[in-house]
Amino acid sequence: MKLQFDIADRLRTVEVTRDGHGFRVLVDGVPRLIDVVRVHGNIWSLLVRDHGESTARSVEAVVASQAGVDTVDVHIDGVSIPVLMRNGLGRRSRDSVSAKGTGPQRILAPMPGKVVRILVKPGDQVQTRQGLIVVEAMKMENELRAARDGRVREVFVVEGQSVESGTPLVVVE
Amino acid sequence: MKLQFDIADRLRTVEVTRDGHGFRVLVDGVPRLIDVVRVHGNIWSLLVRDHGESTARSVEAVVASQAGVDTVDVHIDGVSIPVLMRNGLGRRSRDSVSAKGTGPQRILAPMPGKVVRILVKPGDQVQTRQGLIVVEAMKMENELRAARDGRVREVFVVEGQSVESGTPLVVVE
Amino acid sequence: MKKILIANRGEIAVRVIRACRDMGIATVAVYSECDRAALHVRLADQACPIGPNPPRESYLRIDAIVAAATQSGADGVHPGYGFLAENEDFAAACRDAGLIFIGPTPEAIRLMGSKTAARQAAIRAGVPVVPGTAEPLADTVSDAAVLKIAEGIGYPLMLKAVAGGGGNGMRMVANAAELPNALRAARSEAASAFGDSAMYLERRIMASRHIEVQLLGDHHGTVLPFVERECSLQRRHQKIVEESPSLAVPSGTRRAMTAAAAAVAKTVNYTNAGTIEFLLDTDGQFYFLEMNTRLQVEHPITEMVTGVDLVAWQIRIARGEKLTLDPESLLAPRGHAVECRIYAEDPALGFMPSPGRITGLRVPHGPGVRDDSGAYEGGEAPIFYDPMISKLVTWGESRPHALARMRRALAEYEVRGVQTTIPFFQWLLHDEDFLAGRFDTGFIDRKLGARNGEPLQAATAYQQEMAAIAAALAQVLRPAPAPAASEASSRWKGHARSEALR
Amino acid sequence: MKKILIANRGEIAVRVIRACRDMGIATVAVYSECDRAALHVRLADQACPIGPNPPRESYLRIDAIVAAATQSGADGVHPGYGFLAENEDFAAACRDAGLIFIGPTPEAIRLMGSKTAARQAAIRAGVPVVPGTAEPLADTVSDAAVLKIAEGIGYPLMLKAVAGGGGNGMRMVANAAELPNALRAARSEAASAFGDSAMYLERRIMASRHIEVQLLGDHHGTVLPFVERECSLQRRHQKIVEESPSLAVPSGTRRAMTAAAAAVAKTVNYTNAGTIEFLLDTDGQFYFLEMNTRLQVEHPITEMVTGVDLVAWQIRIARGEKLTLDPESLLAPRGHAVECRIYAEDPALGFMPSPGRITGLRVPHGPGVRDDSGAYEGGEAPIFYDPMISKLVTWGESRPHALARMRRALAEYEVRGVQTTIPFFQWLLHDEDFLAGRFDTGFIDRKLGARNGEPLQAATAYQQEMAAIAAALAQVLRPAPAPAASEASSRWKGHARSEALR
Repeated sequence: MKLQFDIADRLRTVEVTRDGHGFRVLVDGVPRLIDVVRVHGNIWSLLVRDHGESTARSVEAVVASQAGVDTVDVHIDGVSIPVLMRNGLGRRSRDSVSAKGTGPQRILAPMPGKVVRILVKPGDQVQTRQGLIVVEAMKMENELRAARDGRVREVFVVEGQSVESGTPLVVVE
Repeated sequence: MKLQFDIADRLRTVEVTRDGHGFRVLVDGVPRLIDVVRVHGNIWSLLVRDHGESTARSVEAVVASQAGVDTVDVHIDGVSIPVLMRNGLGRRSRDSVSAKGTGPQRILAPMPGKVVRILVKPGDQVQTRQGLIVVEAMKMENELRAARDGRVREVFVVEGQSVESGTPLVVVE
Repeated sequence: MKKILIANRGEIAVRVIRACRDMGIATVAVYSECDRAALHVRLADQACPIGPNPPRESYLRIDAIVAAATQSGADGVHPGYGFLAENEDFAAACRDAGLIFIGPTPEAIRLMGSKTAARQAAIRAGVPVVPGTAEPLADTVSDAAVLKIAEGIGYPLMLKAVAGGGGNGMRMVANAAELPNALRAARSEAASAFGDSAMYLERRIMASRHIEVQLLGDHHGTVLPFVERECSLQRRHQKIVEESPSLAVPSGTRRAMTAAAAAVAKTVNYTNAGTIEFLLDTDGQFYFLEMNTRLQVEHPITEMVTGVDLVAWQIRIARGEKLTLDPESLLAPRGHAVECRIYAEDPALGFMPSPGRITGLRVPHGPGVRDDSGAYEGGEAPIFYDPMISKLVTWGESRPHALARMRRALAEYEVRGVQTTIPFFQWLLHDEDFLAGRFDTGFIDRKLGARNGEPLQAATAYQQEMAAIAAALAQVLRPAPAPAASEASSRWKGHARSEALR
Repeated sequence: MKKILIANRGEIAVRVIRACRDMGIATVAVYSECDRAALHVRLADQACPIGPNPPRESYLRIDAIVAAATQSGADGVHPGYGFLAENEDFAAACRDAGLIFIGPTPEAIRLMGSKTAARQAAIRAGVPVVPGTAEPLADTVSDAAVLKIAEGIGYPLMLKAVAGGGGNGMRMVANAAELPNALRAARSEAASAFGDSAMYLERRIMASRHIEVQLLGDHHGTVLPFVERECSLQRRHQKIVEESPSLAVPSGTRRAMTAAAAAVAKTVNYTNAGTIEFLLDTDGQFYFLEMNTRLQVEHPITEMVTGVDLVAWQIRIARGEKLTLDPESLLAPRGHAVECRIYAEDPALGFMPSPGRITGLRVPHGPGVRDDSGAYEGGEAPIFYDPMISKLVTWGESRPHALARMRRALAEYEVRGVQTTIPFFQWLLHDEDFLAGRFDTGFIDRKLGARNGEPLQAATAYQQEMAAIAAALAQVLRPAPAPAASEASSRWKGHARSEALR
């Protein structure tokens, strides 16, 4: 079986074939022998042997998927690694991290909370790291800032409004 | 809704009616108000108010059921309480604890293991607490004994045989 | 005392319940709507609802909590930290209702809770203080007036809520231009957190350390100080790593500082647990900063190096017992302890709160590890309260040993469903300056600033390849049509299949 | 040492991995088939399969384990306890393969591993011993010959495996009639557990306590004893509760006993960790019983009262470091520690092993609690090995404090899917004689015998009613057609429904 993933903006091709007690896996052509067992829930234990190695490395991976989302979060050694499945039909997660890049910046609420102050209005010129809006959650005020210079195109919320995680707040172009 | 259970060989009738934010529950006619919420999996949190009480007692209960078994094990304060549902269609669990009573004693393997020695043969007269069979599991030899005086009717296993939990070993009548 | 109501939630409510259990005392939990299934509610003997989720409608409601205590037949009330712990009206309401408030008197709370009055007490005790405003600045004082006072003190300065604590309602102000915005934000935070927006100003001592001294005072005139805690590691004025003892406190300074702390407390006839915070400058001079008239979040590190159960002693003191601890042993730490406050915050998004459901949890164990937490699998990190998931504490024979165990424990810790600050601590615990003890209160913000948003924790190439392999094998072995639907059943299938393949 | 292979499984393998992590040393786990997903395999850096489930085909296979160590590039081997820990051939095989065996020399293992040779060493060191056989009795010695020797020693007597430990291959024999059966059973157990069925006989000292002294010896001639452990609480000669210090050991006896232990060890140039077991009679006289040439199961209680990491020191000694611990502090316990060995056994069925899958697990936390365990949710308590689930250890300022914390921790512990000995400990921790420290090695068996099979833990009427209510509400709120099928989905449904009803 051949699968394709995007990890850290790089395409990875994984080929899986059964091999005796485990699997032979090629990642971008590099072969490894994997003994895999499901520990419990979405926790997997991999014993990984590189070509020529006699002793396997022990890797525990949590593969957390969400219905309708093509990105699975794989936790390894406490590091969370988003893996996007190519050809998936669901939506990508982590849309809120759209701060980088060159298109318009959509500022989304990163957590549920209350809008306590709006610092800009449509048409304002803003500079990199300028505060746009303040959202209060968990007793703390969190100021959301512009990632780049630009002009405020739209403000979707009003002060005092409660917002869910992912609610669009401001667009800067 | 009206339900009947056997707990510690006593019939319990439980009537459940919704009541505002929680339930009104009668156990053998004694009324209580219960606020219930499922914590996770089969862990439930009950807040229990007896008639006239202003403050609820907090009771955490684990209700562990098995497919096809009419007995659920309820854990409360670390005590495991088998609750048999009347009118259920499945089998009762804990058959192995059939030592008490007056019928024939069916000695079942209480755990998976290996039969290392059979100490009786069909027809033998045995006395209370006399050893019948020795099963080895977890590095320990465990001697299963007769609960009452009787005569060995049948021996189902041979020495060296591996047995699963619940395998009938000996019947004493 | 036979029954104690805990006027708090989360890990500290659990901590107090455990101390009560150790002492054979019954417990009553209180809870807001979203805390109905919380661990503190389930571990307590009894539980009372006290209102909706916003703190002001539940955990800050003095009337509801006192009523719950009275109705449940409690004879004592433990306030934990935060919420009403430093509210004199609450302490007085308990007293008026015939309940023992497990903490200082309302009078001591009022006196030491006012930063300006506390400064006066320190001055009376002969303890040096940081230059600052003598009187609180109410909400009504204009920006212009505050700016004028600030000029007299000099920049940079600290803006602090009179009723404050825990970094809320606190701002560093570098120059006059920043003052108005900072003042507004701090007042708003203080009003929301403490119901009191009064402020005061204080000169900022640069490159200083934040060192604090735990105290216990009984009702028989004894006040005992404990070996200091090092609390300089703060992010935006919020402590995130604490340790005891401090590398920056030689034994002479320890003697002087703990004696000064006890002297301040004695000046006001202080009883029960309290903590005196000091700034320590690079010359080894210390300044009284403020007193916290309650149990501190970071109290476990003191417990680890002295063996004293501070919560148990709070209760013993409240019921009139004499302090029978050996004063010398409290100043002679055994080994070293460190605490990391693990929050539901995403270090990759500027420590933005990351509330949500905890779908998986593996807590570290083994020698020298203590985890104080109210989190559980299936539970929520709610948006209404402090986003703390756990206080992870390790003890070691030496500081390097304690830090090594912290690294080990963090590697075993797994929280799924929400982002946490664990990656931040893993990064910090490899920082050479931190390991060498070279830091001050600005350390974390400077270090994070210097990273310029670069992720704290980038997956290595090997980890990325392993992630690809794990994702692929999980798909091969578990072609679940609806991933959220049938965890239990597919688990066994997956297990059986992988077994069959072996 | 850069990489250590742990020749063991379960909690002790996890314990050793944690010590290695604290020291920055890489780890290699070994595993039998059923342990493929075990915690020790997942926590280690590398892992090697060593064979099928029966110990003789995996954890007792010297060749397979030495090969695994060599192939993985390990330079040290830690044997844990049990399995090959006291096997001189294994220690020698490691040495021959150029691996550092983290334990005593093969010579010391042979000498002290033979109960009869160990007795001679004790006699040479001037330490009193219990009367018994001078030479081991091989499998070939007839029942009649053994009966004759037994008559010379007198009944009641103890039958013990020469290679034994941990209660395996040990039997109390009250009279001559019981001897043949007991001999057969003990030989069979010993053969299966240690591969050696040789026995010896010893007079049984009545109403005695089992007290042991932990030792560390370095390669520079230093042997240091630690404050004693009280190990009298045994069921069928298997320790189940240990504490340190012992109530029965006054400071004079502690001096004499620890000095005697060190003297025995020095006689044989003992290195690394070891333990000398003594019987203490009601007159305060102690007798050398045997030496365990390995880390003990109950080592954590010594760690809790002295602050010393014994496993870390085993490794440091093995790599040639000098013992730099303060001898006096090792004999001056700080507070009190107690350990309960939680087994997958059903106390209601005469402590019958209760293997199976652990479907739910809640581990206690909080001040003074340490849980050393290899168990996890979804894991198995396998039938092939020791059925231990956890070593639960608590520490307190005093014995009552430590015991109170143990009660609290046991109440928080929840193991679902298998029966455990937790109810037994809950019963024991309310026994007046135990609480007063009035016990000897026969205490548990007598107490249990006196109960005559009455259940240790009967649900109260209130608990039964609550069980009825919980069962009813679970049915009302979760009408799951196939209970095992859809835990995840029905969870949310159940939650949503109960929320809607509130």
